[in-house]
Amino acid sequence: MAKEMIKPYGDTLNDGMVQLAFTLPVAGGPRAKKAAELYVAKLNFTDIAVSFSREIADGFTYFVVYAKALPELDYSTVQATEARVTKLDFYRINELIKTHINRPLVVVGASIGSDAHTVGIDAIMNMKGYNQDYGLERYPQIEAINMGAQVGCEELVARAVEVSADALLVSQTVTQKDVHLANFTELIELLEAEKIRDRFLLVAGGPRISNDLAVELGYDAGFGPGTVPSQVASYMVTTLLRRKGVTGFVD
Amino acid sequence: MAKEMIKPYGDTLNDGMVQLAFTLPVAGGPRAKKAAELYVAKLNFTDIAVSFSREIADGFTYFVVYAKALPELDYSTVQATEARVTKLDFYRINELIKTHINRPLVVVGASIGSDAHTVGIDAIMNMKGYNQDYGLERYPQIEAINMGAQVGCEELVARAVEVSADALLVSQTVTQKDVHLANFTELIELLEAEKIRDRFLLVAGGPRISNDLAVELGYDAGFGPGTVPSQVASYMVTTLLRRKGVTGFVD
Amino acid sequence: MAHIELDEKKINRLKSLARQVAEQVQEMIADYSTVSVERAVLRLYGVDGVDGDGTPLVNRLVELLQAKEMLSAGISRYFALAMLTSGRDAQTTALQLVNGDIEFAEQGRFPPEEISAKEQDLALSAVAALDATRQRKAEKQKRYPLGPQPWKYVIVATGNIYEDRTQARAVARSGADIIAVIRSTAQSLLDYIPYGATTEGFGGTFATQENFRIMRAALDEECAATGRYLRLVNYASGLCMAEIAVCAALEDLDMLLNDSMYGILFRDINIKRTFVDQHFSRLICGRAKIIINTGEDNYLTTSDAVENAHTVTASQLINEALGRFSLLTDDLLGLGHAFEIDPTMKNGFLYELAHAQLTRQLFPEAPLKYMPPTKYKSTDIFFSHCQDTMFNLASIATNQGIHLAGMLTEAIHTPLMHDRYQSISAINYVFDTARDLGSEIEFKKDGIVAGRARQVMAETEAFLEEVRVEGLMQAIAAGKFAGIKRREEGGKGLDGVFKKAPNYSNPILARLEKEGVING
Amino acid sequence: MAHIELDEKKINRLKSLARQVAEQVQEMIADYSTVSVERAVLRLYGVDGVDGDGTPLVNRLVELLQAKEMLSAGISRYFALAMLTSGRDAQTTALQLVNGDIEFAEQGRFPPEEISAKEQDLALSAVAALDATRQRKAEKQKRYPLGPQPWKYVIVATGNIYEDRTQARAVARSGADIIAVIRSTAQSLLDYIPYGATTEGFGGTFATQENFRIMRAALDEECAATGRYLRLVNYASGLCMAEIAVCAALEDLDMLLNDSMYGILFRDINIKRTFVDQHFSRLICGRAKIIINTGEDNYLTTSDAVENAHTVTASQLINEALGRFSLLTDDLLGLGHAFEIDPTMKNGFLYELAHAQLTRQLFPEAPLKYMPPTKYKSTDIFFSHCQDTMFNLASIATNQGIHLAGMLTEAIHTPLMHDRYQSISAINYVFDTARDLGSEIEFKKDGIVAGRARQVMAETEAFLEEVRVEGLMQAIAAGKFAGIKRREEGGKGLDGVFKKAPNYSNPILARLEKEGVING
Ligand code: B12
Ligand code: B12
Ligand SMILES: Cc1ncc(COP(=O)(O)O)c(C=O)c1O
Ligand SMILES: Cc1ncc(COP(=O)(O)O)c(C=O)c1O
Repeated sequence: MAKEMIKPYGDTLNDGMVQLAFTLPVAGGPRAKKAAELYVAKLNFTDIAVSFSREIADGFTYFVVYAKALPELDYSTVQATEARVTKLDFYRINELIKTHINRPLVVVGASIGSDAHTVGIDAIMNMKGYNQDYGLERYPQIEAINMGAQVGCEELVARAVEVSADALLVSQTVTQKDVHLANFTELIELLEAEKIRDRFLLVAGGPRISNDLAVELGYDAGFGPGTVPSQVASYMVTTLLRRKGVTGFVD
Repeated sequence: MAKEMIKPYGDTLNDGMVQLAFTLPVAGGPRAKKAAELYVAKLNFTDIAVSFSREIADGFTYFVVYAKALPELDYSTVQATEARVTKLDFYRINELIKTHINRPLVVVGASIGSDAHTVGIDAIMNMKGYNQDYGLERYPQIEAINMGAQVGCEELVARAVEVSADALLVSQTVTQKDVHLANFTELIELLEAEKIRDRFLLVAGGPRISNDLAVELGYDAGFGPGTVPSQVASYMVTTLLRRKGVTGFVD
Repeated sequence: MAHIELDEKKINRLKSLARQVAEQVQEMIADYSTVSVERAVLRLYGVDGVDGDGTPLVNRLVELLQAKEMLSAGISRYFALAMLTSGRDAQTTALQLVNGDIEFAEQGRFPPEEISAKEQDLALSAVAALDATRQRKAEKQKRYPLGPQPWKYVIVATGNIYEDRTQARAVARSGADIIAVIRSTAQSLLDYIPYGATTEGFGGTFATQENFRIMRAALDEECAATGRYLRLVNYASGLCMAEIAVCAALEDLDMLLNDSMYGILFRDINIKRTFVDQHFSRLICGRAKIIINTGEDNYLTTSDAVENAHTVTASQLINEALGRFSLLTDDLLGLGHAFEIDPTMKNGFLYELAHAQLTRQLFPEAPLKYMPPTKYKSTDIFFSHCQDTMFNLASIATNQGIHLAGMLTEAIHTPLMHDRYQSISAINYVFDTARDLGSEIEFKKDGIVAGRARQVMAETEAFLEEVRVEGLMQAIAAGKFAGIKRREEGGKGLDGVFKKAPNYSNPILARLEKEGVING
Repeated sequence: MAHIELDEKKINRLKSLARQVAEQVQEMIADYSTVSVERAVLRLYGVDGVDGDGTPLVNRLVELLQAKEMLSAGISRYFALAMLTSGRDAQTTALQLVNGDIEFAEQGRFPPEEISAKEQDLALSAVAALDATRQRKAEKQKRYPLGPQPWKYVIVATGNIYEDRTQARAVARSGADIIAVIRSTAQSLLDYIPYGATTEGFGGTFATQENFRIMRAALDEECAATGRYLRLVNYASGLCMAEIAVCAALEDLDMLLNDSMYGILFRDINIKRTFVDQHFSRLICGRAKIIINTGEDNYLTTSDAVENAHTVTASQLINEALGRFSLLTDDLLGLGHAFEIDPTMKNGFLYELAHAQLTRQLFPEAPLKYMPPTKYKSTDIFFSHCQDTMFNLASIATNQGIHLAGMLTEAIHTPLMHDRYQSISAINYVFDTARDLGSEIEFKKDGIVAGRARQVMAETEAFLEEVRVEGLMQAIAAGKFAGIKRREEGGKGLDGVFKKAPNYSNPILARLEKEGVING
């Protein structure tokens, strides 16, 4: 494949222009500014302009810097996955479930661990939905069980087994100290320990979730900011149908 | 000297937290985000979070990123000069000139080249001054000649010779394509060609000027944003007195 | 001050409806006490510290009494007797009780009058401690004057009290008036107060008496350095509401998050538990002059800020009415509201002005707590900074009291040191450049702003009417607040609630209620 | 709309003073022409292109005539005769003249009536060209409607017309209404218009007819893509004011920087030269429906925005009065002002509102051009973004016409692509969220805002009174504007000014003046 070298763009192709802002644990003054310049040089920049500096606390100085980044990136080598979603609408989704699965899909959702944020999972599951897109509870062919927030992994798995869920929807909002990774992993390990990982479609979501990250953690798919319910429903139904070997359902 | 390793500070010492923002010449989407992440990795960062991305023009995507910088800088090795200024006040400066030089100091100022910005040089020279600090024109012991902006180097030098100036104050505001460096250098070269560089105290100033930069370019001193006239006057008088061998004038 | 023409009669009607709602609650409160109230009494009597497992002695003592099924009379009398028995101070007595050296008993070798007298002694010095903190703070505020309202309120949330201290000092220098140490997540669900200095919090730092002390000491130094009084805030809401109020009072805190319904709705804490704890905690706040901050902003993180504006107003009125029963004066009522309308809504800012101005006019003397945009904050920090700028303007234009600093990184992470710096710079700019905007403008009589304010009032009236008819607890059970349903007999901490026996004794409560509002 | 109570009589007095000042100037204008006016005539007659040295043919022709000391009669008649002589079109005739194949002559073999008829023919099609651009633009605006005011005006300034085009397309997509291509520094001092597409500008891109064409073509595509009409702006002020107006008209530009005094004060261009060029250029703008943008903002980059607010108002009034003499209607008067008060000034925002609202009320029908903060912009881009947010609010609250987008990097560099994105996002947010704020608020009768507006009016009156007594040119010579002194016989371009001979002929000027305002 042809190389496709890129650099940041300010007002001229490949000028490399980047804005940075950070604090160094040093008192303000010319030496601090110099330190900022030298530090940014270590980050592979040239033409470093320390536009603004201010001592914002005893012994801490804040900087706004513009500089030109040196590295190039070969964009032709960059790959990123997105959950394979053939976007279907509300009616088509219900119809597909009805025709090909013959019973409502059972979906259990929760925000796990100590995470108390429900707005994200609610956006996907509640009747009302998100951004003018109905939530899963509104789908006649989906039985949506929203367990809310601060749900322990055992609790979630127990419920999933109890209702013979087709899919688990797991939300994580708090990411401080990477707690979301720990929580996601805990759930996978629990499912694997109980040898029931493969029973469910596992879907992760939250403001810092990408499909790549979710797949890396062992989930089937991941959805980030701005996701609407029909995307998730489309993903679930098309994936389950594909697994059943049903094809040709997309016009 | 003991090493003093520093890194940027977000909320924990040495966490390395830096904010970046830039545009890449690629269309928006997960691949663009991935590219931003990979690019920032090339800049020596880890824990890269692409907080925001948006395609802001066909084929151009803008990113706001938080990431942790890896390099450390040994602050004990960082040096920066500042124009050696013993800060004196209006009265003391006039008195020193009167007692030790016995005639008014002659100072010629200008914004050189095609630069039309006068506010900076005016702030230093005009009566009114800057930030509640009188301008050089107000000093009874200073004869301040402000030639304004868009002054050619020849013109400035001719005037300086004509009035036997003690000091030249040169301002540069426009820095696009490094035109300020070219202009500053042109002046120095002209003075050297005419072998009169040493006749004058050469002072540079402007929003992107630091003392280090000025000295590097062959000037005696440089002053940046926020400079007030008395700083410049203090610098001139103390330097000239030192050169004359007068000492002990500072209490 | 900016002004909207509102019907005084309608305002009075709202206040009277809220009073009636609160009255019903207050009747219930009179009949109950909780483990947390009893532990608070012990703390005020001088019991502190933890056992080998880190369980606070006050918890151990209450459990001992509970085990003996003697708690319904309150712990005061038994503890006074135990002190007489041990002949030692409260702390030593507590240790002896926990170690089994002595035991709680119905009757010892001391006559009832002597026990009562001991109780009164203890209560007297407990209340004296509350008076002392009030006076110390007044002193400090004389030396280091308070800035003008809106006061700039900034959070620190590193999880480590020592890092918090560094951050607090930084932001004090850039001009903040109030520092809030955000609590480690879900501390409100702990049925005890952790002990000592802590360095491992989660999204925040544990509220402990020692952490309070460390931070207050640092801020006292900053007062001296900056010449301005710096207020310190923490969180009371939760299972330990009353006890945290005690710790806060003892350590000279200035404000506490203390809402009558937050715990019920957002933490599923039992209704009775919350109301009973709340009353005692507020009596303490009132006496120690701790401003309470209520949590109406929380409604808008889950519900729509336009659709549900009236629930915010209703909750403010109920918080005020209940506050009155707990002897809180207007200057201590940091009633909450928030700037949470979708930024893409046409004329959203006019609606924000209407809501903020309505709150201002309904509670003209209260130091209103105004929360910045959070839910619709962009991860584009520059855009987010604009949102905060408009919030800052709404705040100064409508003359709010306690201004929570919006953070440009709200949608990304807990604030970094320079995020706070940016926030304070922006606030200072807007507050100065538009300082008297509020007193310059009038809203058109039949404009969008005035119309919206009147509409919210009308919706609030209808809503409170319903709540009054059903009763507050039934209304909560029916999900009328924030769409969350909580049953009277459900929720956490119910097992810590008990009906007072006829011989129930809590001389601190009695004294605070009887003495009424004390100033000076 | 927001409103300040102002005395109608005082407003009328200001307008009448300004008219008197302008009258004196206009009398002088009638007696003179300039090389630039003559070159503009040639351009409208159809002469374009440059010689081997890059000198425009129009400059060569005027110089030829000047060398023969025949210019005082105007070039029109001589050129018409030359065309009759060559029997070819204007461009070929021009080339023949430059190559010496034919010569300018007093009298050829054609009778005076035939020459006059030729002149009238040429003038007729010149004016038809101006009518055609007006109609083309009207057509486009019917297909692609204009957005509501304030219109978002964004600059591009890379120096390279092709990069500018990329940047312009980007910002058109994010919602800008107007794109201005900033001119290479000090182009106003060039006594000719550079030719062709250019890629090496300095702080901006050269104004050339080809550059205009390239950019207009790109924006036409964006109109189709976005369904909104996108206006294109460039700069007329300077030694080629009239000629640039011609090029702009021919290429369907929508706005031109065109101030009656900018060149005099800020570029030291001769006073007469400026006024004479300005009149002809504005006649062209009026006929081609090009909105002019005046440059009052420039006063405040060197003088204090509070102290010198009245010089801004006075200049607006003069620009308006002179504009009237050049047949500019209200809808073409983009009178300038700026948000340049020191951000640390207490209640500075109230003063800004007063200035903006005063301007609004003095010129209720004009599409006022409102400039963002620049001088006090911080290099802290976050703080700078707040300043712009407040500017955006002042603009929507006082209903400005042409809103120049403030850039968060103003104090650092010419805008990068994402700086513009941020700027437009912030404007869109504020304009939407506070869309009807202006019609919601009234300023208190005796408040700071109203008082300030009245004070500026009073200062303006006193100032204009002085100017009227001395005469505008003497006032300028005395340094009354921006503290800059310019003598009537000083400044650049004086040698290009000449007194019209009795037989002076400029049928375009005559026709435009005679036909008056033409719409449709
Ligand atoms: C509302 C809110 C709260 C509310 C939550 C109310 C509730 N019932 O949810 C309250 C006030 C209770 C709260 C509390 C706390 N919060 Co909070 N909160 C927020 C806030 C303002 C908005 C979050 C939100 O609702 N977004 C809107 C939804 C729709 O977006 P979303 O979650 O991204 O969801 C979308 C997608 O991600 C996706 N999605 C999400 N989940 C899922 C799941 C699946 C399966 C799928 C397919 C998709 C999907 O689809 C959704 C729709 O598109 C954010 C700041 C912000 N603006 O982001 C802070 C924020 C998330 N909170 C934060 C913190 C620290 C806390 C506390 C820990 C603070 C404290 N010490 O008390 C507490 C405790 C919470 C806890 N234990 O978890 C931090 C997290 C920092 C970090 N990165 O770790 C933030 C970023 C604020 C900050 N800057 O400090 N919070
Ligand atoms: C005012 C202004 C103008 C005015 C100038 C009026 C005048 N008579 O000076 C006008 C409108 C004419 C103008 C024109 C242009 N400007 Co201009 N202008 C500015 C503006 C808004 C403020 C500059 C200012 O006055 N600062 C205030 C003074 C007090 O600060 P200062 O200069 O830093 O001076 C202090 C110190 O640096 C120091 N100092 C300065 N000089 C000296 C000298 C000595 C000896 C010493 C000791 C100290 C010293 O002391 C001073 C006091 O503390 C800046 C943006 C900004 N906010 O900075 C753009 C800016 C400087 N301009 C810019 C540009 C591009 C232009 C133009 C080229 C645009 C165009 N294409 O037409 C033109 C042409 C100018 C030219 N040929 O040079 C750019 C420069 C970009 C760059 N980095 O290269 C800026 C940054 C705007 C932008 N973001 O695009 N401009
Ligand atoms: C009134 C009130 N109390 C307490 C809290 C938070 O406490 P916790 O997270 O421990 O429940 C909040 C949250 O914002 C609040 O508004
Ligand atoms: C009215 C007017 N014309 C022209 C210009 C700039 O043109 P130049 O830099 O070529 O003088 C400006 C600058 O802002 C202006 O305000």
